[in-house]
Parts: sequence; C-alpha cells; structure tokens
Amino acid sequence: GGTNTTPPAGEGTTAATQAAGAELTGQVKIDGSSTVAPLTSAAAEFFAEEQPKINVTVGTSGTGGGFEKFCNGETDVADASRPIKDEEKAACDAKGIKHSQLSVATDALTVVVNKENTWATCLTTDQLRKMWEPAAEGKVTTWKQVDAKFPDEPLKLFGPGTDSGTFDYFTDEINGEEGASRKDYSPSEDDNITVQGVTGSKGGLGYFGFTYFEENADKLKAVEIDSGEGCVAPSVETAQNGTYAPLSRALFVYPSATAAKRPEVAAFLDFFVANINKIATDAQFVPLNAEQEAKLKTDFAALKTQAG
Amino acid sequence: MAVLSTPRSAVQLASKGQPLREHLFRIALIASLAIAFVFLLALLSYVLIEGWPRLDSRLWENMPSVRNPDIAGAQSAITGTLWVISITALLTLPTGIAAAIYLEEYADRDRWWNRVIELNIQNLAAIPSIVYGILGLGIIARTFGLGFSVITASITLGLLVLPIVIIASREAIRAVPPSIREGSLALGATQWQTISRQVLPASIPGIATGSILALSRAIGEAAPLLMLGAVSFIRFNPDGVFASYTVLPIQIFNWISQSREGFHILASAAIVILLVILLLMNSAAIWLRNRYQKRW
Amino acid sequence: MAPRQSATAPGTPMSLARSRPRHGEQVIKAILLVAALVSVATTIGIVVSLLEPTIRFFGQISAVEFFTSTQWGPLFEPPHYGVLPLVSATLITTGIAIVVAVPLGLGAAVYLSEYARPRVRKICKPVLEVLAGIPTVVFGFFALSFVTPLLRGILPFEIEIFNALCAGLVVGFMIIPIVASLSEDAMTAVPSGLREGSYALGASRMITSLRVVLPAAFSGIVAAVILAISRGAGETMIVYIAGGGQPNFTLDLGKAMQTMAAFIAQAGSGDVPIGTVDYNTIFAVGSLLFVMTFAMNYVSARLVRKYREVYE
Amino acid sequence: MPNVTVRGPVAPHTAEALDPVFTVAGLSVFYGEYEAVREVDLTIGNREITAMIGPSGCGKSTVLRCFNRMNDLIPGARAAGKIMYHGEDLYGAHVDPIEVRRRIGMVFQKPNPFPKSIYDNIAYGPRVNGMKGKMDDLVEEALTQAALWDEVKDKLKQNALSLSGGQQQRLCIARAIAVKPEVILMDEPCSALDPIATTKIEDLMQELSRDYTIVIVTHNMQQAARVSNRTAFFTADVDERGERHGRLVEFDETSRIFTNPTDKRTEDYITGRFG
Amino acid sequence: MPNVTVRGPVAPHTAEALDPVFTVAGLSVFYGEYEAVREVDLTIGNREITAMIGPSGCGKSTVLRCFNRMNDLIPGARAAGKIMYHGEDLYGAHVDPIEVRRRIGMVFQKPNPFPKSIYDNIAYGPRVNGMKGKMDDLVEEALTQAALWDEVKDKLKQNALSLSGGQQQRLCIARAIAVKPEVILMDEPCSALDPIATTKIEDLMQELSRDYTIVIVTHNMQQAARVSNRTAFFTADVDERGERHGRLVEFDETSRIFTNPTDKRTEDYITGRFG
Ligand SMILES: Nc1ncnc2c1ncn2[C@@H]1O[C@H](COP(=O)(O)OP(=O)(O)OP(=O)(O)O)[C@@H](O)[C@H]1O
Ligand SMILES: Nc1ncnc2c1ncn2[C@@H]1O[C@H](COP(=O)(O)OP(=O)(O)OP(=O)(O)O)[C@@H](O)[C@H]1O
Ligand SMILES: [Mg+2]
Ligand SMILES: [Mg+2]
Ligand SMILES: O=P([O-])([O-])[O-]
Repeated sequence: GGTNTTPPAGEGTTAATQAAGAELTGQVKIDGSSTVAPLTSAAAEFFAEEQPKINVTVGTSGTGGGFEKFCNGETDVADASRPIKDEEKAACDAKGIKHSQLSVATDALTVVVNKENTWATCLTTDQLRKMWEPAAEGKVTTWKQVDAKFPDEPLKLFGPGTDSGTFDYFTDEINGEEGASRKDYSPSEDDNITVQGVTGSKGGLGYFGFTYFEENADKLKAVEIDSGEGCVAPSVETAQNGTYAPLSRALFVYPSATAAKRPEVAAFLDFFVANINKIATDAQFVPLNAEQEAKLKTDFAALKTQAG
Repeated sequence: MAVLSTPRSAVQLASKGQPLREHLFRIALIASLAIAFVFLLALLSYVLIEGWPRLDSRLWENMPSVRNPDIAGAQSAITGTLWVISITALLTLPTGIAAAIYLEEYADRDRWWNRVIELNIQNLAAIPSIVYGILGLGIIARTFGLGFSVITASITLGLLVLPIVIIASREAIRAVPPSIREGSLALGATQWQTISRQVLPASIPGIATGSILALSRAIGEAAPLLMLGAVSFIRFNPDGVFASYTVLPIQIFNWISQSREGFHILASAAIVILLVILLLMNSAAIWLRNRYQKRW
Repeated sequence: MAPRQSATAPGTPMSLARSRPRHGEQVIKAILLVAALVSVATTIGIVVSLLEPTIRFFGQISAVEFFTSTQWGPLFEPPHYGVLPLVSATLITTGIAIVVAVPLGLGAAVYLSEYARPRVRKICKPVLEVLAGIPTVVFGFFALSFVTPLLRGILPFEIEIFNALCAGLVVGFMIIPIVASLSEDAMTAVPSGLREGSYALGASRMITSLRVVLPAAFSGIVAAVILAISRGAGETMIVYIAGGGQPNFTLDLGKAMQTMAAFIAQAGSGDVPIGTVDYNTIFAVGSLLFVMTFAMNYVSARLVRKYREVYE
Repeated sequence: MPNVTVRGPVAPHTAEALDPVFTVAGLSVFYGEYEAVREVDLTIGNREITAMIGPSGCGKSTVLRCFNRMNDLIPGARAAGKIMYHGEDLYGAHVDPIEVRRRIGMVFQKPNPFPKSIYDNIAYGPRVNGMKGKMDDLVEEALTQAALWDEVKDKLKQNALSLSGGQQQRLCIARAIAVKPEVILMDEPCSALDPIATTKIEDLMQELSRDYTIVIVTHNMQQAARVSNRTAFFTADVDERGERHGRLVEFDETSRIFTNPTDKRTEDYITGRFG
Repeated sequence: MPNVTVRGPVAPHTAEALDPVFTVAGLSVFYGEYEAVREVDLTIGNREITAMIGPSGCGKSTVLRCFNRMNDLIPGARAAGKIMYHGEDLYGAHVDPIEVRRRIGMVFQKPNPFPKSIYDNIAYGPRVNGMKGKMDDLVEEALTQAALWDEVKDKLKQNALSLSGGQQQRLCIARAIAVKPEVILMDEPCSALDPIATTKIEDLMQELSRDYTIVIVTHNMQQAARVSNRTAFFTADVDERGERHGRLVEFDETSRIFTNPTDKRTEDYITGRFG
C-alpha cells in the first residue's frame, strides 16, 4: 500500500472523502476505559470500510491503565471515562507526550432495581446517599431504613468495582467524595454481573451505564432521580439536555499530538470526529448535542494545529 | 506348623464377607467419575445450547464487530489463539521437560540449591495468573522491549504453565523403574543415551498428560493477557510473533460482558470453537499417551 | 566375535579414561540446567516485581493493621487495610475446592487406573481433561448463572446470589482433571508385579488399590494434589465472578467473599494509578499469597520426602 | 540333613487313588491370538507336592497362574477348558477370584516385594484377610519358616527392596505362607537361593505338605525328584506355522517319571539328552 | 554334551601366575552406615571364568556390582579399598564410569528387559556404542549364542516383557554379549533356566572365556565346579552387635576349592553341612 499520502490538511472535509483516492496502511492503537471502548470500536469498524488496510486496535485496560500506556508512548489514543488526573498528566509530560481532551459522547449513570420492586420508582439523591455513604456500612441493611414508607425488604447493593471511572463519578456525585462508599456491596468490573445480582435479589439495587440498562430493560427497572428539581428518568434526551442530573457525565478520548502526525492516525481521528454522532448512535451511546459537537470540532482543530 | 489343624474343607468359592464393601467402593469410584462428567456435560450442554444458533461459518470467516452481533465473528481471535498457543507450546514443552530431566536425573537431591529449585517450581504453580501478567508487563513487554505482541503473550503464558509441565514430567520420569536405567548404563550407554532412549520413551504418557493440562490451562487463560494488551477489539490476523493479537478467551470475556443478548450467544459459540481447538491440540498428546501407556 | 582388546596388544588395554570426548553430554547437561533455572529466573522476576512495592506498602501502612484488622477496603474512602477477610476467603474457597476435587479426582483416578478397561480409560481421560481447558471466565459465568440458582433451589438454607460456596465448588470441579489425570498416571506406573503380589494374597481390588497401589504412587499423587490446590488457591476469574468480590470476614459460605487472587485481579486490571498506596496493596497481597503458598509447599515437600515409597 | 533321594508317593496313595484338589481337563491358554499352552489334562492331589518341569517357555508359569486365576489380570490372556477345584469349576460364573486367591496362595518367579518394610510385607496378607492373632508372632513364624528370620530380625522396619535377591525370594515365600492358604503355588521358589537356603525351603515344603497341597514349578530336576510326589513334564511343540505351543507330555508319580518314563522326550530331558 | 566335570585351571596358568584383570585389595562396601562387605582381596584372571559362591545375602552381588561401578547408582552406597583394572584404579578420579561399563558388561540377578521389542533390546547396546555392521546379523548372533533365537525368531517385534522368566533371562544375556565387552559380569545368569538352557549358557561361557574374562555369581555349586577356573567363597559373619558382614573366606583354583578347601567353612558349605 502507498504511504505517500499526506494527512488531509483541509478543515471541514472528512477524512473519508480526502483519503478516498489512496489506501493507507499502518496501525492505530487505542486503549483505556471499558466504558468508552464500544464507541471507539464502532468507529474502528466503520473506518475499516473506508480504509481496510489500517489496523485499529482497541484495548480495555481501564481508564487508568489506558493512561499509563498512553503516557508511556505505547498507544496513540487513550479512552477515558473521567478527565486525566494530575499525576497522569505529569507522567505524560515527563515522556513528552502532548495530548488534548476530546469529549465524544455522554453517558447517563442509571440506577436499577429488581422488577418486583414496586416501591422505588423515584429516589432522591439524599436517599441514594443514605444507602451508599460509608456511614451506612453494616447499618443500613433494609429499604425501610432508607425511607419509612418503604417495606422491610433487605437491601442488597451491587455496583462497579472501586477502580472504574463509573465508581469514581458516582461516589463523587452522590457521596461528595471520590471513592467514598460503603464497602459491603458486591462490586464487579463486569456490568453483566451487576445485572445478575439485581435480577437475583428482590431488594437489589445497582448502577451502571445507560446503554447497559437499555439492553436489559426487560429484566430491570430504572429508577428516576430527584436532585431537588423533581423526578427525572434517564433517557437520551434528559442526558443530552442535562436535566438528568447529577448522574450524566461526559466520556472522553485523548489523542496524542505526536501520533496524530502519522497519516493513519490522522485519518482515523478525522473520520471519528467527522462522524461522531452517527457512530455514537450506532453504538448506543448518548450522542453529543449541537453545542457539544461544535466544541469537539474546535478542540480537534486545535490538536491538529498543535501536532503541526 | 502347629497352628493349623486341618485345612479348611472345600467350601464354596463364591464370594462372602466383603462383597458389600467392595461394591460400595466401586460404586463410589464410578460416582466420582460420573459426577465430574455430569458437571462437564451440564456445562457443555449449556454452552452448546446457548451457542447453537451462531455455530456457523460466520464465526471463523468474519472479524469481530461491536455494532452488530449478527455479522460478528472471531477470526482474528482464532488465529491469535493458534499463534499464541503454538508458540507457547514450542517454548514451554521443551523447557519444562528439560528442567524435569535435570531435576530427576542429574540434580543431586541432597544439595540445597536443587531442593530450592524444586520447592520453587511447586511454589510457582500456585502464583495467580494475574501476577504473571504483572511480570510479563513489567519485564517481558517493557524491560525486554517485546511490547504487546504475540511473543510476549506466549512467553508469559509459557512461564505460567511451566510448573505444570515440570511437575508432571518429573513424576513420570520418576516412575520409570531403576532397573531400566541400570540395564542401559550397564551396556555402556551414557547418561544422556539412557535418558533419551529409555527413560523418556517410558515416561511419555505422563509427560503427555502434563502437556495436555498445561496447554489447556494456557489456552483458556485470560487474566494475564488482559494486562498484556491482548486488546479486545482487533479486526486483523497476526502476521508474525511481533504482531498485535487477540485471543479467544479475551474475545469471549469481551462478548460476555456486552449488554446485548446476541453477543452472549456468540460467546457460547466461541467457547465451543475454543474447546474444539483445544481437543485438536491435545489429540497428538492423547495419541502419544495411549500408544505408549504400558505397565511393567 | 572379536573382543575389543584384541585391537591392542594383550595386557595393555586402553585406558579407562574417556575414549572419545563426550562434550555433547556436558552441553546437554548445561542446557538442561539452564531450563531448570528458567523457573528460578521467573521467581526472581516475580519477587523483584513484588518486593519493592511491598516494602513501600509497609512503609506506609503498619503491618499490625495489615495482619490483624478484619476490614479490607484499600480503594475506598476511608481505606482499610486488614487482609484477614481476603485470607479467610482464600482458605475457605480453596478448602471447598479441595473437598470437592480430591475425593472425586482420586476416585476417578483409581477407577480409571484399577477398574476401568483400557478402552474406557482411553476415552474417559481426555474427556475429563476437557474440564481443564474451559476458560475460567466461562466457569465463572456458568457458576453464576447455572450453579448458584440450582443451589438456591435445592439447599435448605439461604445463600446470596454471590457466594463462596458456589465459587469453591466450581473451582473444585475445574481442578478435578489435575488431580485425576496426574494421579492416574502415577498409579498406572506402579509395576504390575506389586498388584499381582497383592492379589495372590487374596486381597480384593479395593484393598490392592488402597494399600498397595496408592502408597506406591504416593509421590505422584501428592504432586497432583498440591498442583491442584495451588491452582485452586491462585484461581481468579471464577471466584471473582461467582464469589461476589466483597471482602466479608465471615464463615458463612452463603455470603459473598473476595479471595486474595480475586482482589489482585480486580485491582490490577483497573484504574489504580501507579505508585500510590492503593497500587502497592496489590503487591502486598501478592507477596502474602506467595509466602503462604511457599509455606504450604515447604510442608508438603517434607511430607513427600518422608512417605515416598520407592519401588523396585 | 533332609532327605535328598527321590521322595516317591506318599503311602498309601497310588497314582489313581489320589484325592484330587484340582482336576484340569483340556486346558488351553491364550495370550491374545497366541495359544501358549494346549490341551492340558492334569490332576493335583490333596496334601501332595506336584512338580511341573520342562524347558523354558513351555508354559509352566502359564498353567500355574491358571490355578489361582492370576492370568485374569493379564490383558488379553484367556483360558479355555476346565479346572475343577474340589469339584467346583474354578472359572464358574459365581466364583469370586478373590476368594480363590485367598485360598490358593502363590510365590512368583520374579520376587516382587512391596515397597514397604519387611514387617509390613509379611503382615499385609493376614491384615487384608482379617486374620486375628498377634501380628508380631505371625510375622516371626512366617519368616522363620522361610529361613529368613535370622538375617532380618534386626531390620524388620527396613525397606524390603534393600534385601539381596535371595532374601527377597524368601520374603515372598514367607509372605505367601503367612496367610495360611489351602494350596500354595510356587514358581521356581528356589531359583535365587543357595543350596542351604534351598534345603531349608525344601524342608518347609515337606512340612507344609502334611497339611497343604503344593504345586511347584522348578527347572531343577534334582529338586523335583527330591520333594515332589508327582511330576508333570511339559515341553513346547513347534506347529506347522512355526509357532511354539506348550504341551503336557507326561504326568505321573515322580519315582516313575525319573526312573521309568513312558515318553521318549521325558527321558531325554531328564537325562539331559534333550535339545 | 559339554564338559560337566570340574574344569580345573587352564594350562599353563597356576594360581599365582595368573594374568590379572582385576586386582581387588581391601574392598569394603557400605550401604549407608551398614557395611555389607568387609575387606575383600581378590584377583580375577584374564580370559578365565571366576565364580563367586556363598550363602544368600553374603555380598556376592554387591562385590560384583563394584567391578563395573554399578553401585555408584545406589544412593548411599560407597566402596572403600582398591580395585585395579589392568593396573588402573577403577575408582580413580579420571576414570569414566561409562567407559568402564562399556567395557565391562553385566547381566543382572533379576531379569530387566527394556519395555521395548525383543529386537530393540538387543540392538540397543550396539547402537548406543556406535557399533557398525549389520544390526540384524548382530541381533541374530547374540540371540543364537544365548540359546534364544529359535524361540523368538518369529516374534522379534514383540514386547520383551511378554517373554517367560527364563526367556527374559536369556534375553538379558544376549543383550550383554551383543556389545562385545572385555569382561562379562553375570549375577546368577542361569537361575531361571532349565538344565538344557543352562547347559547352553555354560557352553557359551566356555566359548566366551577364550577371548573374554568372565565373573559369575552362582548359588549352584555344580555350575561353579563345571565352568569356573577359580572360585571365591563368601560368607556372612555376625559381629558383636549382631550385624552381618560379608567376607571372602577362600579364593583359589576351583579344583582346589572343591576337592581340598583350606577353610573349614568352605568345606562345610560345599558338602552341604553349613548353616
Ligand atoms: N540397596 C541396599 N541397601 C541396603 N542394604 C542392601 C542393599 N542391597 C543389599 N543390601 C544388603 O547387603 C547384603 C548383601 O547383599 P547382596 O545383594 O550383595 O547379597 P548376595 O550375596 O548377592 O545375596 P543373594 O544370593 O541372595 O542375591 C544383604 O544383607 C542385603 O540385605
Ligand atoms: N503376557 C504374555 N503375553 C504374550 N505371550 C506370553 C506372555 N507371557 C508368556 N508368554 C509366552 O507364553 C509362553 C509360555 O510362557 P511361560 O511364562 O508360561 O513359560 P515358562 O514355562 O514359565 O518358562 P520359564 O521357565 O522360562 O519361566 C512363552 O512362549 C512366552 O513367550
Ligand atoms: Mg516361568
Ligand atoms: Mg545377589
Ligand atoms: O473502564 P472504566 O471506564 O470504568 O475506567
């Protein structure tokens, strides 16, 4: 294949149209958050139709693991479900890895309960906090303790492992401090296990990404969240317009400016940014709203300038 | 011999006394095997029934897809598994068997360092696979600079299963009667001739078992590879030992954790494929074992 | 038939020193030694990777808390560093696995080696070994979605959806082929003269199996069992998926538990920034597991040396 | 000194008047396809010593191993014909081979001590047969009878495999008699023994034959002559296809076989003219 | 028919004029703490047959196994004293035990065929020694010399473990002579053999002794008398602590040992009055 093609320089045009004439080769390495991976994977899949000779690999080492490899120069793009931390930034700087943050989709953390749960249709953030705060550990063990109106059903909690971006976000928003959570719940990196746990216990409650709920809507019930402005159910719209608060969050990718100089990486990123909402919708993510999409394009343009 | 008066008269030769105990023992033995089989059967049927709708050529002709379970396949994972496991076998079987020979036939067991090696091997067998992942990441991928490639995965898996090969081979070698060695040495055979022409052929069955167990473990292992960049989404086949790769257990793991039901079916189908590959891999060892199994 | 010494003058035979140099033998021995040393290098690699973070860990966290506190939760706010729940969970699940795998595995091995016809053995053994090749992830999900519901249906007492009992049972089934296959090999290798000697004394098959064959194969059987236990103790995914990953300090088998290996897997594959205490806990737990298995192996190695029967 | 002349029939037995323990009729033994022994008819008398002699490979061990169904254990081995034990078919459907072996003991051609202590080797049989009585005494008695006690009495806890060849052989004899079987089958029990030990074992056989039935395989003509009441002479015929099959040539009182054999081949063998 | 009378010294050798192959001086052998054999002095003459006789457990096998350093292989076994082979110290530092065993062959007391085919058992030695020549002929020659060819020529590919006891023993003899060693050590080579086969093996020994040196252990007095030039008589002494130690009692020309022994114990043993 020809490696003679230079990356598309023009703005506003998609890589697809630019590169249509010439086939590129090479490899683009992406690694990081397992939450974001389906999105970049879908992008890779669409991209393969345009540029079949460019091999895009998507790893799922977790946000932290992804940044570690990224800042070590081992990958080209990091997927992240939270912004980069200062220590990680320092590591990147030490290796001279220039990067920028692109928000590519939105996620709505969804709180789910057992189908047989008739009492909890809407929970306030205070109620959630009562269940999940460190002080609740070993004490709040029935629904009745959360709210006197609830039945005396044992409360069984399920959620993501302590080292996921989702956990960090949820604890930060609900309990007020990242990582502050009761320990006596069943944690799992694999959301399917959380699904199993909640479906298996009548008094079960868990939380995970919106996509996961949508796929398992027949087995589970999503709870509406009341953060003081009334009950809001999680949905694409409420996530996009920000009314599903405080549990909607942004998802990111971090491309390396150095890697973006390589034609195959540039081609992929061009394609990804140009088709972002099509890809997000296809991968069942909450797509960006117009405003967010415009910001993405600006941020990406800045990166390309930086990459030179 | 005053103890015995008259010999017992010609009483019936039919069994008496212990048949019940004997019977129960036999039944218990068969039950042990049967319980294990029932479990296996349950697991296999579960997987087979689940995966049946997707057990077709798409599985090995298509590349993975996150978008649509209907067009998703596992070709890159299948080729990746074949690459990784073949190289693992090439690396670990000779090393393991050689180490076993050294420990059984050359090492003086009263020397402390040989006892240390021995203990060390048993100990390695108990180290969780994830720790090998840490080792592989820090030392093989980074310090040796082999990166996240097939060869890194093979070395890591090879080290992980090495103790199994060594321990099983040692026991097999140890079971060869000393008179066989003496017979050979008395003919002026060197130690290595004795080992390679008498001891090893006689211990093939046990070595084959060790190899089967080791490769089985390696082929189904996912945890260390998760740390070694067996990235879950790869749409191309590896083209050499330094290529990026994915393997079936990772692909399976990945599909299982997908939210859509279609991917779960796919995962089950891929498990069936993995088991078929496993049996094909092992069949050479099984054949060797059956051929050489004998009693003396 | 020409005698060798006729080549030389009678009475002056060739020296007994090496007639031709056998460098090959030395080279082979060296190669074999190197192969044996690979395992030592592996251990050194592991110890090196574990040691430094472990030392840093104990610089930050008191060993007293680590070994006596009954609360584990290093990644929570506020963190807790009592390793006992992990240790007890490891012992419990491994214990259950042993209770399943050792009798069933040995029973199957005795049956295949002493009772079954050769054809049956030829077929059954590879089939059993399929169990060893199923990815542990699959075992984990099978445990969670099939075995646990089954247990909940038949057991008279309550168990949670994630529980140590099911995890231990399934780990036990996973290691059956290790016990069965290797023990069977060891028993088959017992010379048939010994069996004949026993049968000729009027011993039954059961007695012969238990009193002659098993003791003669002792060393191989112990090796098999230790290998299996080691495998069980280090097993990660099954316990992680079916056991619930919740570090409870309890003896209630119906409760969720987290083993040491499961913790390492959970923390090691996730989002822990390198160099933090949290990161170091992975290695502290790893080191402890290393020391524990080392102790177990040391004791068993001594046992084997003591009870091994050498035949012929 | 024991009697080393031809022992001759125990009065008042005569060749036909013997009280049969085993009656063998048309016994052929196969190893897979190969017919190792062909059509043997034989009667073993109660409380007698019967010797089986013949050239190596003619099937003596094979026939002997049929008497306690030891050949059952060799894959592919199969016996055709009838062996009656006290009038009961040894290969009958209801017969328990374990019970058979409990009552018909055996000493093998190659010594096969268990990899256990000397003491445990002897105690093994009585234990598995649930025999009562003081085990120490039983062990001492058996070892004394097998002329081994003096040599091992100080190392009863030592592994039996560290014994010399002849000591192992005597150990196996002691092990067999410790369970006090009705019949004792011995496959070349003195092959690794020096003349003194041999004499002691022969004395033991004589003594045992007062109460027990004994069948021995021996390649030592003098031994057969010295100890046995009856002798069976086997040889191997070569058939058209070049295969060798063991056959019983002659079976008679020992005195007759050694002084006045009917068959030319017996005579040749006995006098050393054979082969 | 072979010569079955006392063979006597090969003229013109006399007791002292022998051409020594092995010179043993003050040899003691230990198994761990236990001194199995004590202070043996012995000379083995070139192209002679030397017999070692004595009661079971007196250390014959132990001494024999020192001649080709086979005892090196037993953990805890240790030899003190000197064994010179053609004037060279057999236990010297530069001596290669493999070379020793290549040149000094051995037949063991218990037959130990390899679990391979009959053919491969014989071909093994020549192969590992890199011997040239047509292997088939070599195998046939060795089997014929060991008087086994006729019995096995049709089943050379069959597993050697399926042979009868005596056949296995002859196979091991054939295996040992197939490599054409300088010295052949035989530990009771005829113990499982019938008289005919024994005669053939004895003939073979006589034949081999024209070119080779042979040492045999035998418990068969007649055999020692028939075939050997010199005989060493061992016995086991019981010391103050009740331990048994093997000792060489007398070593001389066979004719002298059997007709006019110096030591009372030898005489007793030979005439059967011992023990
Ligand atoms: N491996 C061993 N460990 C300990 N003791 C042994 C070992 N081998 C032999 N012995 C002892 O050494 C002594 C001499 O044994 P050896 O085998 O040399 O006797 P032998 O003269 O060959 O007897 P036999 O005629 O019965 O074969 C015996 O008391 C025996 O128990
Ligand atoms: N397990 C076996 N498989 C096949 N052939 C066998 C087996 N055992 C013995 N044979 C053959 O059967 C024939 C008779 O063997 P057997 O052992 O009965 O001879 P034997 O008379 O006891 O000889 P020896 O005196 O040498 O012990 C021999 O030709 C032998 O090769
Ligand atoms: Mg025989
Ligand atoms: Mg001996
Ligand atoms: O994989 P995470 O998005 O939870 O870091």
